[in-house]
Amino acid sequence: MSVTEANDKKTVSNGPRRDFNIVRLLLEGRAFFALIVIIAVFSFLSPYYFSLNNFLVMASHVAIFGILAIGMLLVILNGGIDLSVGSTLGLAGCIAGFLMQGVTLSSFGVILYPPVWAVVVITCAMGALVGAVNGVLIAYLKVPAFVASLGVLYVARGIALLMTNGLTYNSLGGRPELGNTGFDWLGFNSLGGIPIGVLVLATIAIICAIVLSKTAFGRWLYASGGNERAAELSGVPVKRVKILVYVFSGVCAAVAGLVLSSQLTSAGPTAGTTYELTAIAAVVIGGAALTGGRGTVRGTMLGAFVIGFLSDGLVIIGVSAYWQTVFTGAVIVLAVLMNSIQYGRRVKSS
Amino acid sequence: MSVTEANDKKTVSNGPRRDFNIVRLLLEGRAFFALIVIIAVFSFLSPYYFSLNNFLVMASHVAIFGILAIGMLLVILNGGIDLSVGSTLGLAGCIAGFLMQGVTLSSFGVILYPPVWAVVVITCAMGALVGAVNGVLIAYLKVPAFVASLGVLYVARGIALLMTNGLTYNSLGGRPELGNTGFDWLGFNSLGGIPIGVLVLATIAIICAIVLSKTAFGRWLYASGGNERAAELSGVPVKRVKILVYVFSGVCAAVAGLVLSSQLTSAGPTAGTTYELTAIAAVVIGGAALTGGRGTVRGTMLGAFVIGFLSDGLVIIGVSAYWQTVFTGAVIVLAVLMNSIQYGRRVKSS
Amino acid sequence: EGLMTIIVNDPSNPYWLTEGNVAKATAEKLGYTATVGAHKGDTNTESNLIDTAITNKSVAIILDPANADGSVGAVKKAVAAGIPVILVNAEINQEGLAKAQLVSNNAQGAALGAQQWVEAVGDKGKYAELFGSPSDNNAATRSNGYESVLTQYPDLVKSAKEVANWDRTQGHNKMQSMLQANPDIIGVISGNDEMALGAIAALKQAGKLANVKVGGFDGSPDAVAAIKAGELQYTVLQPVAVFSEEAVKQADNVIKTGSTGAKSEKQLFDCLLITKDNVDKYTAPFVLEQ
Amino acid sequence: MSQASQRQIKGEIGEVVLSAHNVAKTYGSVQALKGVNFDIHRGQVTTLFGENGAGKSTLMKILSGVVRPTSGEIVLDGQTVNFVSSTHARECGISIIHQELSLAPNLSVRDNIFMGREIITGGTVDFAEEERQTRALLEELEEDIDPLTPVEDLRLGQQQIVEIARALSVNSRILIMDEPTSALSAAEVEVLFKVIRDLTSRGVSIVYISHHLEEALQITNHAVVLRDGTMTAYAERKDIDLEWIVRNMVGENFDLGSPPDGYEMGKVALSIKELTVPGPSGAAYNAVDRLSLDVRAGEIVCIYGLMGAGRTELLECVAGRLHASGGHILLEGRDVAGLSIANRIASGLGLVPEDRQRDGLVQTMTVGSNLSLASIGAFTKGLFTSGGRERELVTDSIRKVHIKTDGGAAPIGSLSGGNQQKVVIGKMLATHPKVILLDEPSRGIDIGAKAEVFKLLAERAKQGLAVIYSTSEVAECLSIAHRIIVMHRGKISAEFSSDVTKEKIMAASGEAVVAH
Ligand SMILES: Nc1ncnc2c1ncn2[C@@H]1O[C@H](COP(=O)(O)OP(=O)(O)OP(=O)(O)O)[C@@H](O)[C@H]1O
Ligand SMILES: Nc1ncnc2c1ncn2[C@@H]1O[C@H](COP(=O)(O)OP(=O)(O)OP(=O)(O)O)[C@@H](O)[C@H]1O
Ligand SMILES: [Mg+2]
Ligand SMILES: [Mg+2]
Repeated sequence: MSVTEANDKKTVSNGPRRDFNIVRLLLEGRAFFALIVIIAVFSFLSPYYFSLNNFLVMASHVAIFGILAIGMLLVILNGGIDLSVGSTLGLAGCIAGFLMQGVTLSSFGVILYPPVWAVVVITCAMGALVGAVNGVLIAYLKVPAFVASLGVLYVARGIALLMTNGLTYNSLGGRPELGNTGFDWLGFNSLGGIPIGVLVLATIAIICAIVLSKTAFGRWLYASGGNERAAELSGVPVKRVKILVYVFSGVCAAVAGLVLSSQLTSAGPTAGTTYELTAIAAVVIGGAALTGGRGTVRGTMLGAFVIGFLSDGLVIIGVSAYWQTVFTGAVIVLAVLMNSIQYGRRVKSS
Repeated sequence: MSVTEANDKKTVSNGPRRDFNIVRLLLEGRAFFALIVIIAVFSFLSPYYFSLNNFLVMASHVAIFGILAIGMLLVILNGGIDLSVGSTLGLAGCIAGFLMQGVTLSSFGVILYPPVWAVVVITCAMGALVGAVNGVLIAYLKVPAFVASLGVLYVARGIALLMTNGLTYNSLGGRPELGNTGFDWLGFNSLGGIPIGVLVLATIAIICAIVLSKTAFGRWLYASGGNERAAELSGVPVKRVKILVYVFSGVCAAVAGLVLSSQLTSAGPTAGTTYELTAIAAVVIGGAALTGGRGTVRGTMLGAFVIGFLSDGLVIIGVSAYWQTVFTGAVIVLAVLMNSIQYGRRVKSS
Repeated sequence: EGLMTIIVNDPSNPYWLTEGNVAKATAEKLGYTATVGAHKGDTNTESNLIDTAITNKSVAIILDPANADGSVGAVKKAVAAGIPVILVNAEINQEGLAKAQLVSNNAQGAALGAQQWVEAVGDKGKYAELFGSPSDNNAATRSNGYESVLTQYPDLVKSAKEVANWDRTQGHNKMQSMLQANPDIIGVISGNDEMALGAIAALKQAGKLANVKVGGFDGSPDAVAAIKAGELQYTVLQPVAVFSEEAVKQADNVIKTGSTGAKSEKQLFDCLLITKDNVDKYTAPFVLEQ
Repeated sequence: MSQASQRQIKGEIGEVVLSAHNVAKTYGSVQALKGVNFDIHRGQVTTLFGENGAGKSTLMKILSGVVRPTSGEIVLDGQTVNFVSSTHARECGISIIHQELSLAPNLSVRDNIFMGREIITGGTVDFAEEERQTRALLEELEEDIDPLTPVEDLRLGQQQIVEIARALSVNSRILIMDEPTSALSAAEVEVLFKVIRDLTSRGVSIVYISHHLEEALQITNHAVVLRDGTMTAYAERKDIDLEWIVRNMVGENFDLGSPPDGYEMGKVALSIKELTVPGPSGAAYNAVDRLSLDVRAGEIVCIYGLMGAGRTELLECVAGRLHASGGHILLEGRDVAGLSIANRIASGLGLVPEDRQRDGLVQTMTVGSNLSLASIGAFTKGLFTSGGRERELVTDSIRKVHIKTDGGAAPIGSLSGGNQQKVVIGKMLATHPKVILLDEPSRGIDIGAKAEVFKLLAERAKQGLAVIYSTSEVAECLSIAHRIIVMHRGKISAEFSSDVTKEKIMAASGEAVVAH
């Protein structure tokens, strides 16, 4: 190769970086930008919006969707989709409620009151189980993710309804004499002024961000979402990654279910209906591609906050529920429109 | 090249046809098989199930989902997905209701009562418009179909709610003195004993089957669903095909909305919630691949009948609503499991 | 005077729409500003709405709780923030939190309806029941109310019962399927008007409306129109306009005097029957002139 | 252990490190391999020749643990081994460069090279170390790529280099290369060969597969020919030449034809004037830079150039897929600006794209539907298509283009690569074009199929078709073309008639002349 050519090549690979202009910056950080706009507009419209307290409250609302969205992000990075998270959330709440009420072992004639930590563990295990069902269907039985998780959506919801007979479990507070108090700690307490739900979200987000960027598993995930066959040929255990991702999504849904039912100190079988759509919307607004391999935890968090801060803001300024529906749809499309402009460029260049 | 080789190749490509055994037959016609099983089981469990009258009633329930599913089939053949059909159905009902109540032209001080045919035409045009919005977002602005139609889902639902202020339009019967009677004809009457809704479904299905198999458009659709880039280079107007497909899906949703509100002689803004999932399930049970390019009208019809006959059967034998949910999920997964076994084979051999 | 937050279930149902509208109008008449939110039966949404009400520094919350058990936490939160809560239309399973719980007497209404139903249908034959959303206490309360009256007639046989989730389309489809198994029923008793209207559409299609009598519950404008048309036998009017106005007034009392002025926390408002005979007195949605 | 291999170990041709004994593989009813014996010698290059579908890749996949044989055994250092996965084989010192690029486009070069075998320190991936090693590898391959560039931003040739770098990074004893150079420039190939010689001198064994026969002959020590899943010939380098390979591969000797003559060329069919096509978004150069070219009816023009010369952009712009930023394209004197791809096809201008899997074929459809896809109008009456007329058109195409298939109803996936390529060409010819553009029509197809494709084009040119094809192989320039255009950085750098020499062409392309 001649010297000129080598120089030329350098210019080429530097090329994309050179037009690092304002437009590009806005596009890259469009979720962030959207969030700023939302905060500015609502602070202007309502005197109550811009306060630490309100931000904490809104953040604790975001927590539920945010936890679901992180699980969903991993699934979407893998090139899949998990429609069953809403149902799993509902089912998790019911399982926790069921356990907190005491398990009657009829053959022994005793009622067992598992301590709260055991309830949490069992509930998460159940979430993992639901996720594993999804994972096995998708990874081994080759059912498309959309359909497998759609089926599981119905089945999990049905089981929750059957379990509770449609009723809501109440008084999850536990009783001191049974040694199972503390369930509402998750939802009601706060550490240093920050609600526990938000802390749970932050913990999960940080762990995931580290796993995605620093560990082999993270690279496997991006690789198998980007080109599954190539990943498999390079020795990435793609099936195991896939199952783990759905298991993780199930566990996230279970945790979200625990936080939610602890916030409400009750658990109903219909909780979480259509939350999967909100979670997907958060992930996509956060810049992830539904085709897999692209997306970050940071983006997803921003996406979740955009949706949460928007809908709470609309309620605070007193916009009717109908307009809220319209706005939500419009924001999803707009955010992703920007998104596709960004990727549109990339696709062309490849 | 040598004679042996030509012979060899022949044996090779004849291969797949040779193992045309019973298993394969069942898999090919698995939706049909599922339908037979369902009919047999319920006929055994209930003396009322196996009667012409019940089949007609069930068919008229299937009609709504079936019409949606045909529109969805075309979208899925094109490699897309349309989550907005349920909302469009609801919006269509509201538009029809609004028109049937008379349009007040305040500047002229008159109330216009459009005749029923005009109501039908305007409603379908509205459905086409919603579809066109989807189509433009997806084909020209490159928003992924899942997200674009998710956004439109919210917006259409919001508009329906805003339009009606949440209320249900009633008494769509029209009044003879205004010359706008006949709306309930669609839902109530029958020709030769067959409900009009079922006839509408049959008509749409037959037209679509012909279009798919006998026209250039059908060929274009399969080609652009199978490989959009190749289709484009072969002179297929892929963008136009895409937009048409979403427009058609919107029109199907509008027709389903008309049939439904005519059956109920009322139209509410929340009608059709989550129907998109049922429609997708029908298409997928019917053997279509969510990746595009594979699927038939016949299969989709069978899929719709499987779902409809199953859920009505469960009602007739008195299974609880919760078990119905569980069964629906299980049947979706099972049917698609068989499906993926079939394609699994095909993919391997190609 | 401050902001009053009104939270109803789902304004796409005229019943809750009226509830919200009446409360809002009353609050504005008393000099408050008011916003109406909707939780659509989801306890999480409800809890979020309560949080925003606290953020907005509402002076009072008028709440139609989403769930008898599930809404307790949300109410607790508002009370902890020092905002008086008045519950309307549905109860929660804990007393001493809300300043007042104003509900229609569903049991009384159901009994009233069932008696009228027997009058229309007769005391012999098979019938079907449409049941509301099982997560809602009212579904069971009404069903039990019907049961307690109808079991007094041993020749009335309930041959089918289906959950139709308060929804008209589901009422229609479930009715059609039930008719297949039970073509000879003589009556349908429904947990609310929407399901009843769906059933009527199905019966009309099957050409059986003349032989099958249908009864509803709620007193919605659609149901009233159906009574006028002779398709629905009766409906039980829930005095939603009355108690939501009363709720705002009591909230106003609490703000100004510290107490609601009513004797007890739970206040039952009797339901009224609307039949062909008094249907003309129905002057506005959910208002029956007496 | 057979006596035969015992003998080979002692022989002077080098110790056998890995061998396949009677390996057979069936896919459903397809017999890809029918009992093949194959030896790999320490520190030497073994080249595998064979037409498309002969089973070369299948054999390599078996040796590298990607697929498992139906029967037969694999012997590594005298021990029978059963590879359970490609990772297992890699641990045994065998790595492979796959024929189809297997990179994750969303990941950086570094991540692609180390994916699946991360360097872990303290529980997390040691990115700095990985980057250092990547840099060293790329330096060795004389390729100036930043290890953090996403692979999707690289051109095809660079992606292939990454693929090679990944295989090298494993430091394996046996390296299998399945067509590693299909997208490389001659200079890059030279670098690769240098690396290969270096590796073999260190005792690494190489298996090399290529359809560029002359190129392969430069480095090989042994040649093995596969045909229809059986080994038909084996010889050492000193005993073979090009003619030997071709004879053993396809049974007879092929040449790529000569420019058709004995007829008058017609008027100018396609005229390109000052055409400019912008580079990929953000690029500071034009992919095609004020290029002008006239092609007459019946003329065959070959466009030669290195990767990245802008041939694909030129042809795609003429076909209507890319937008020009300046200049005119005239088809028989009529400006085609503003015409869609469909309109251009209808007026007689069609493109056979470079990548047949991605741009040429609809995998979900049959051979027949693929063939008739571009000419639906020809068998549509009123609203409806006519099945009979379509069948006529399909059988006609299959016959004229010599596609080996048992009929139009066969799934497209059942055809071999060469026959798939003929389907794409047949599809365009069925539209009765006046001008046909073919972008590297010979990529990835064997020499027999290549010759057939060129023969077909020559025949059609005699009937008045204007043909423009691009190629990266000089030998193909010197076959049927009346005129050879050399492109370099978006411009025509030279133009030759058919009596030019290889060296002149390569010099004009800016490529160092490869010593033979
Ligand atoms: N996964 C598979 N399923 C079914 N058949 C296959 C599969 N892989 C390869 N084949 C068949 O096996 C035969 C040998 O294929 P292989 O890829 O080994 O050929 P090749 O010699 O590498 O050809 P090329 O030169 O085109 O790369 C072909 O007939 C091919 O169709
Ligand atoms: N003038 C140039 N300077 C630097 N890089 C260039 C130039 N032209 C093209 N490239 C690079 O080469 C890539 C490939 O270009 P293109 O596809 O036009 O090549 P081509 O001649 O068709 O080669 P092939 O078809 O063999 O891949 C471009 O995307 C770009 O990254
Ligand atoms: Mg190969
Ligand atoms: Mg090219």
